[in-house]
Formats: sequence, structure tokens, C-alpha cells
Amino acid sequence: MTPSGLEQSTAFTVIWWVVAAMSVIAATLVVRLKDVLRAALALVGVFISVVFLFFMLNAELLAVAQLLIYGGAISILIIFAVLLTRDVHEGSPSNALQVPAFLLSAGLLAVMTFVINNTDWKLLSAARLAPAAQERAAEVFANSTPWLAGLLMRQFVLPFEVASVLLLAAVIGALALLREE
Amino acid sequence: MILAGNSLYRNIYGFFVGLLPDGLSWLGLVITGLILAFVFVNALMIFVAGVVYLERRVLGRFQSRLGPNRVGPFGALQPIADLLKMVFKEDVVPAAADKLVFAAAPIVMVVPALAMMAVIPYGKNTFVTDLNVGILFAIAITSVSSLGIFMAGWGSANRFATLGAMRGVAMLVSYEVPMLLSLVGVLLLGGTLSLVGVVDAQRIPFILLQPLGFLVFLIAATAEMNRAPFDIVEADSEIVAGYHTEYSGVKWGVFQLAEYGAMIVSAAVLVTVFLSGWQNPFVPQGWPQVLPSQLWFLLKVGLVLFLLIWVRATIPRLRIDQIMGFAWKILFPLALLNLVVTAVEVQLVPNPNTWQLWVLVAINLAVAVGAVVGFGAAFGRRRTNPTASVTLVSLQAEVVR
Amino acid sequence: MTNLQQHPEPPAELEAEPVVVNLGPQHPSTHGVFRLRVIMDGETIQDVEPIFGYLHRGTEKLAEERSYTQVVTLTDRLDYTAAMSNNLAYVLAVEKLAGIEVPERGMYLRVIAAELQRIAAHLIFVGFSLDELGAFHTPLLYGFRERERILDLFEMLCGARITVSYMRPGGVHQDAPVDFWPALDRFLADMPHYLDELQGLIAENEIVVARTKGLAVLLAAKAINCSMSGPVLRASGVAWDLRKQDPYDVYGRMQFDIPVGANGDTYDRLLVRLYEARQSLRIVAQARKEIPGGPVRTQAPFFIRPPVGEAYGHVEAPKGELGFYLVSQGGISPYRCKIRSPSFINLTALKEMLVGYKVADLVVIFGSIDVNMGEVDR
Amino acid sequence: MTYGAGIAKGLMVTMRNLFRKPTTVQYPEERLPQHPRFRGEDFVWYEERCTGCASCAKYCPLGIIKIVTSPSGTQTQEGEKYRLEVFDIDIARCMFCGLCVEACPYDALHMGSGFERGRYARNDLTIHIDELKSAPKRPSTWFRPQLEAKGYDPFSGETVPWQGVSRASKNDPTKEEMDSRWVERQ
Repeated sequence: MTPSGLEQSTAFTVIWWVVAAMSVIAATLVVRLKDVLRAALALVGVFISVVFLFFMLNAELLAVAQLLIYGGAISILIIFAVLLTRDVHEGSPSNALQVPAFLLSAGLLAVMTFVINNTDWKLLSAARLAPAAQERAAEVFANSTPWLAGLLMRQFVLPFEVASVLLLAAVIGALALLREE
Repeated sequence: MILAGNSLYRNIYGFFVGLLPDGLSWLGLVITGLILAFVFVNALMIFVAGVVYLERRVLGRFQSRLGPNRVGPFGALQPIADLLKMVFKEDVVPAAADKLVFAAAPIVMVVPALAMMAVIPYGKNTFVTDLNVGILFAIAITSVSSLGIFMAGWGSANRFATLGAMRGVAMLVSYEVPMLLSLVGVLLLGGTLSLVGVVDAQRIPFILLQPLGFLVFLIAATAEMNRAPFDIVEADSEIVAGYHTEYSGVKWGVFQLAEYGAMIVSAAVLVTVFLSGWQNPFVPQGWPQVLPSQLWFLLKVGLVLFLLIWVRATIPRLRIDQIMGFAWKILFPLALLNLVVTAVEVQLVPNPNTWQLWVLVAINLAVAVGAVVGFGAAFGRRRTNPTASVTLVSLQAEVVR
Repeated sequence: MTNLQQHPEPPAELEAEPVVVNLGPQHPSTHGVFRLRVIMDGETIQDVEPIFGYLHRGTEKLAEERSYTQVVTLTDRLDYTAAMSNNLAYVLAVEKLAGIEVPERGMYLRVIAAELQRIAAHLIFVGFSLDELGAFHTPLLYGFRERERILDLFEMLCGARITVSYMRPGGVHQDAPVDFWPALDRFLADMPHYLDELQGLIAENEIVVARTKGLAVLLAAKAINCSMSGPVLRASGVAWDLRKQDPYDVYGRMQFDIPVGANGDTYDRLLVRLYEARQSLRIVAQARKEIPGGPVRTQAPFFIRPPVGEAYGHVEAPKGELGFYLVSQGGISPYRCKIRSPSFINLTALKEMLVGYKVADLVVIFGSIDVNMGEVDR
Repeated sequence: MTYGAGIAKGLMVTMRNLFRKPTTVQYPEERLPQHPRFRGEDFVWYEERCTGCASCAKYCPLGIIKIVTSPSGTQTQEGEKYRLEVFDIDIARCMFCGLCVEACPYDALHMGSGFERGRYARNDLTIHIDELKSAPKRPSTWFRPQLEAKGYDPFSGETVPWQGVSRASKNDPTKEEMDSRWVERQ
């Protein structure tokens, strides 16, 4: 879809900020909750709110992939890992490295903010693109799925397949390790 | 995205935007969303009530019973009576339960069914939004229900519930794989991921072109909605009621809403993808139609639901290891085979004319029958003749003493 | 789960903690109030401990307080799905103890009643087995529908459907009414079709076969060592049937075969019972053809005083050998009454059959033994 | 044969049953036909035939029949018949085995043919003598071959007077005959 002005509307912005805040709150809960299971569920909450963010950014394929892989499979994987924990309810005590960890993540946040602010983003609205290129970009963003498919299956098919072979090898390796004599 | 095409959302939005002053167009957006959400939540409730009634009646007739027939004409108000009972029941929460998780589980369960309703085309131009990855979205959102099952099972602090949750999570994650793979053939044929587009792409229902894909999807979808013979999650004869053993009252009702909602919505996806959705199967598009397309859609969904009820009335449950083995050893290769065959066909005949189409139908049907028979011969036990395992022995009556 | 389980110290090496699950006494598939304490690793059963006695009503002790005829009413309640067989086993013991002769017609009526009861009990078994396999009550309701016809016949015979109290020492209390015989003929004509239908529903169903074939194989030697009897023993390949080995009443004159299983697995236990029901139909048809006229009961006094001594009467009940051991000291009630209930004895092999299987198989295997808690706890 | 044929066979069986007439009987509106021998809850007792011998009470395995008699002279048949003051059957514990009926030497006690004597309180389940007296006389034919020989059906609504329930081959004596027999014995 060509930008319909919807993205600029107040409601859209408000919803965007609400979802963003939700994801930040959920992420904080992941760190702060003592109950490991609840922390895992909060992590799933982060995944899901990222899905919404992707949707609002017109990246449907990414959103659905996020939902399918993170919302479904990875969350289950994490929960199974939680089940192996001996003490679920008090399994995540606050530890002595709280202050250094906070400083480190604050530093990371600062760096990322700096990088994001100083990158030369090729924005659609910016006039830096030639009109023809801007039209093509709008076309890509309106329906990004076929473009992504083309990229993955035509242009970068070799790395894509190499990655899948790597994953297959990893799966077989894991099975071989687990298999009892 | 949500305003694309001739969708319900766009039409209603357009109506409100016309009413409201320019600066408040965002209010139209919000109002439209709220209206549609209200309508769809209630529509799901009504349809679930209808399906519950239908299932109880039809199951009853399958079992030589009458089914509910006391409340209202032919017992049609039975779901309302059930609802009243559930509302007035005591809501018991186990003392050892994780209260928050316990309470949140039914809500998480009901989300997928509702979210899936947004992308399904119910008739010609009757859809909320034409999501261009609609099929993927429909599959992806069902995986959230496994999370709900897990939360319910774990939060109850009950052994049976935990067992059911474990079974459910393992099964649901496994069956997503063949379910997705079986749809890839359809994507190749239709060339679109949109559920609206896939209906338009069906000159003939894809069940004819994709019989194997249909079979795999039907089985995997049955497993995804925890219906017989894959109802190990709440196997009543083994683990009492599985993950919702400890639930009562409205929470239990929400679980039922979620299950039957998922059943209806999955059937709707099946109809959309394989049974040409809202199209009239006898009169091609463009010809004068007698029945509205929405009615055709309902009829087809009803047919699929009847099939599911019929299967539930007949077939016993599989064991967990058999179910997992079935998913990975049989359904997964079958779906892959279907994908390969379809891919070759699409490469060879990119735009089939009518007779080429029917040749493809014949080839695919043959492949499907061959694959099922072949896999049956390879993996199934030898067909058992009951007389072979029991012999009749004639003994002369004798007095031992 | 961790806060439910009290482990004093964590195990030394990292391994999955076994989970203890109490199946029952209130559980949908324990056939009454039976409790199985199951120790599981994941879904696999490591150990089981059957706990019963929840339905203990002191039948044996109560029998010492009742006159010989009154005890008949107690036997109805042992295996409440097979009251006729229980009656028969008891009156046989009393007749042996007191030396009471039974008229021919009475014996034939008893055979007809007992065989009808066997069909009814097997229909219930097949229905519940399929229910435990997960079929949504359909075979169960079909089984009950057809059992209803048998109960109608019982109502004609003795005015009751479940707790029949039909037999008395010396015969049966009352001859069959005239409208019983046409009804029996209709039943004999219809029943084979019903059995065919039931068999078509289950016997070749791939899921039933996959669930039951090769499951919990009970070898013949093991079954004999555990003193099993009835269809469970026959499914293991032993052609042992008291109706042949120690023919009571007029079974010696009946022509019938004994279905014997080839593998001793759950599937055989299921099928043997279906085939036995057909053989029972054969017996009923023969008895109906051969039944002579005459009295149905030797007029024994209500308060029988058998001579001092002891007697053991046993029958091939639907679930196995049901025996009554009675000791008389000359009084009007037995000095001691011991019941050898097949359900209880057949539970002996339960642990061997269960260990190593999954929870889903547990209910199926337990169901395939076909126990009835009324009989186990007595 | 192909894999799945067994399941298809099962599906056909259930499909056939879908179009069969359902077995369910809608109880309060329609009822199953019952055999005259049916052993029902409400006992039928003929006061005229009862001598108060209490055989039924003795034969009852549970001892739930309570009979209190007095050798009162007010009765015509003094010495042959006691006056019954109490005849209580506690059907809350009754198992309807029918031994009391089998025991009755005078064919005075019969099984009833009803089955709708549910009550809210346990105490209401005892059948007292007044209820026994006033109840409609629709005896079950259980252990009463004489009723069966007549082709009598309690479910037809027909009642049987006390003269008609005897097992004796000849007709019962009338009240006058019995009185005169008593007088003659004096």
C-alpha cells in the first residue's frame, strides 16, 4: 500500500507508543521477576509486542515470522528450559552484579541510540532519493513479502541454502549427542 | 495494510470519515476498530454456541441418542442455559495454583481464534483486512494457543493438568510443521499468501489439485484444534480433563469458547484454502448467482465441521508417541512429496488451460492415492485379520473330578 | 510441581525426578473406586501400586448372618454387571453343600440366564474398552443399547434388570413367562447383526489395532502362575473354560467352542470377548431348543439346614472363575463364606503388565483385565 | 487392502446409525413398556388376606419390615388372625429382592409395579400401614403365577380385589362363610 496518511495519524502514533511501552515494560519484567516461569512469559510478551511493532511498520512477513518462530517455537523452548529449573518460584534471585550489569546495559543503550541517530537512513519521505527510486521504494514497502522472497530465493539463494544445511547439521549433531547407546 | 482492498474495515472507515470533521479522522479509525472487534467477538460467541449445539445433537444421533432437546425449540437454547450455568458456578482456584498464570491462561487461549477471524474472507468482499501474508498469519497465531495450554496446565499445579499441557505443547509444535508445509503447494499454485487472493486463484477448488495437501492439512489442523483422534491434551479417560482439569465456571467456559472457536476458524481456513472459499462450486464466478457467497462459505464450513464431528464420534484416540511419530514420519514426508510434485508441475505448466488442469488433477490424485497406500504399506502394520489372532478351540466337555 | 513434591535432598546426579500420580479413587477410567499409585518418568510408568478396599461392604461376613437363601441377594451386588453368574455360582455351592437336586428345566433356565448375562457383561466390557481407547462413547452406547435388550429379557424372567436374585438353591424361583420365548427368539435373530456391527466398528480399525496390538503381552505361563482365569487367560492361549473342564448344570450337553487368543495382548483380550459373546448366543439357542418341560425348582425349605461340611461351587463367570466356598455347621446360615472373585485374582498380573508402558496405555491395559470393583473389594 | 479401510468401515457404521431411529426414550412423556413381572417400589398389601404372621419380616434379608400386632378380640377371626397395628416397609433400604413376597403364605403381600416413589426426605421413604391400605391395588405378577395365568397386566391400570389374588385352586370363602366356620368351630 502506498502510504495512505495512516502512518501520520495521531491514533497510529499513540498505538505505536503504547505497544512500544508495553514491550519495554515486559522486557523490564523479564529481568526483574523472581518467578522464572513468569519471567519467561514476560519474554513471550516482549516477542508478541515486537510482532505488533513489525505489523505497524508494514513488515508483515517479518511480523508473521516473528510470531511463528519466537511466539510459538522459541517461547515453548524457553518454557521447557524453565521446567528443568529446580526452583521455579524463587529461581531468579537478584545477584551482586546488579550495578555493573545496569551500567553495562546503560552504556549499550547509549551506543545504540548514538548509532541510530547518526546513521544515514534512506527514508522515503526524505527528498534525497531520485523520484524514480522513491517510487520503486514505495512499491517495495507496500508489499514487501514478494521482494523479500525474491531476495532470499534468487539473489542470496546460496547463503540461504548454506545456512539451512548448517542448521540441519546442527539438528543431526544434537540428535547424535542425545541418542543413548 | 488494513485499508487495502474493498474490505469491511475500509468501507466502515470510509463511512465514519465522511461523518467526522477532517481533524478527527483518526477517531474513525478507532471507532471502526472497536465496532469490528465487538461484532466479531460476538459473532464468534454465537457461532460457538451454534456449533456446540450442533455437535451435541449430531453426536447424539450418531450414538443413537437424541442430544439436548429440552431448552427451547429442539433444545436450541441449550447453549444459553449452559452459559447461565457457567456464569453462576463457583470459580474454584486451587490453593497451590499460580493465580496470575491460572487466570491469564483462558485469555491467551482465546486470542488466536479471534485474531484469525480478521483475515478470513467470509464472502465476496466480506473480510476485515486483506493481509498479504494471511495464510502464514493464520498458522502462526495458532501457535499461541499452545502457550495458553501450557499456562493452564502449569498454573493449575495439578499432575493431570501438567501432563496434558506437556502433551499438548509437544503435539502442537510438531503439527505446525506439516501444516505449514502442506500449504506451500497451495502457495505455489495460487501465487499468493493472502487468504483473499487464494480464493480468487481457485478456478477449481484446490482440493482437486492438492488432494494430498488437503489430507495433510486436515489431519494437522485436527491435531492443532485438539480434536479426536488427537485429543490427547484433554484425554478424559486418561488424564481426567487434561490442562483444564482444575478450571470451573466462566474460565472453563472461555476454554470451551477458545476450543470451539479455533475449530470453526480452522475449518474456515481449510475451506478458504482448499474448498474455494466463498465461491459457488457449481456455478463459476461471473455467472448469475442465486445464493449469496457468504451462504456458500457457511455451508462449506458446516460440511467440514460435520466431518470433524463424524470422526469424533467414530475414532479412538492415538497415543502420544504414535501421534508424534505420525507427524514426523508420515505427515511430514507426505507434505514434502506434495510440495515437490506441485513445484515440478508449476514449473512445467505455469499457466494451465482447462484440459491441462484436469490432467494435473488426475496426476495429483494418483500421487495422493499412491503415497497413502505406499506409506500405509511401509509404516502400517500388516492388516490384521481378526480371525487370525483368535482361534476357536473345540473341547470335549469332561469331568475333572 | 516442585512445591508439591517434598524431596528432602536433591538427587546426586541430574536426572528427571519421578512423578507420583494418584489415579483414582475418583478417576474416569478406574471402573469404580480403585486407586493406582503410579510412579512415572515423564509419561512412562516405572512402578504401580494398586490400592483398593474403597468399596468393601463385608459381603463374606454379611453372608454369615443371613440364611442360605437370603445370601442370594448379596451375590447380586458382587459383580453388578453379571448378577446372574454370581447367583449361579452361589446356588451351585449351596446345592453341593445341602445335596439339593435341580430339575432339568431349572438347569436350562439357569444356563440361558447365565449366558445372556455373559453377553451383557462382554458388551459392557467392549464399550468401556473403546471408551478408554478414546472413542467418544459411541461403542459404549451401542453396547448399552444392545445390552438393554438382554436386560428386558431379565425383566421378563424375574422382574428386575440388574439385581436379579433369580436363582435359588434348587433351581430358579419362577418359570419364564410365556412371552419370554418369542422375545428370546427375536433377540437371538437380531444379536448377530449387532455383534457384526460392533466388530466392524472396532476390530479392524487401524487406530484400535495400533493402540492394542502387542500391548501388555501376558504369556500363558505367567498367566497360569498368576492364577488368572477367564477371558484374560484364554487370550493368552490357554483353552481353559470351566464350562468344559468342570461342566455344571447342563453345560456338558452344549456344543460350543472356546475362543483362544494367539498372542495374549490387549487386542486378543478385546476380541476373545467378542467371540465369546457369539458362542454364548450359540449356547442360548441350543438351550432354547432343547429345554424340557416340568418344574423349575426343587421345593427346598426357605431356611435350609445343610449337614456339617464344606463345599466349593464355581462357575465360569464373564470375568473368570467365580467360586463360593461355604462351610456349614448345621445352622441356617453358612459358618464361613469365602468368595474367589475373578476380578481380584486377575489383578495379580497388573503390575507386570503395566510397567514400561505409557499413561495412555495404563487405562487400556487395566481395562482389558476387566475388573469390577464390587467384586474386588467384596 | 489399503490402510485406512478399517477406519472407513467404522465411519460407515456410525453413519448408518445416524439415520437410525434413536433409542432414547423421553421419560416423563413416553415410557418403555414394562413386563407385568416388574418388581416395583410401592408394595401392594391386602389387609383382608394378611394374618400378621410376619413371615415377610423374617424372610427379609435386611429386616426392614416392621410388624406390630395385637391378639385383639375385635376381629372376627380371633385366633386365626392378628390385628395389625404397624406394618412399615422401609423402602429406603429395600433392595426389591422379593423374598418377602415369596415368603407370604397367604398371598397377602405383592410387589408393586410403580417406580416413581422418590422423596426429598429419607424419612418419607417408609411406607406406613395407612399408605399400604389406601394404595391402589395393582400388584406385580412377580412370584404370583396365578395373576400371570389370568393375563393380568398392572400397567393397564386395572386393579385386583383381594379375592382375586389367591393361589388356591378353589374360590376364596366369602366373609360370611368364614364367620360361620369360626362359629362352628366354637
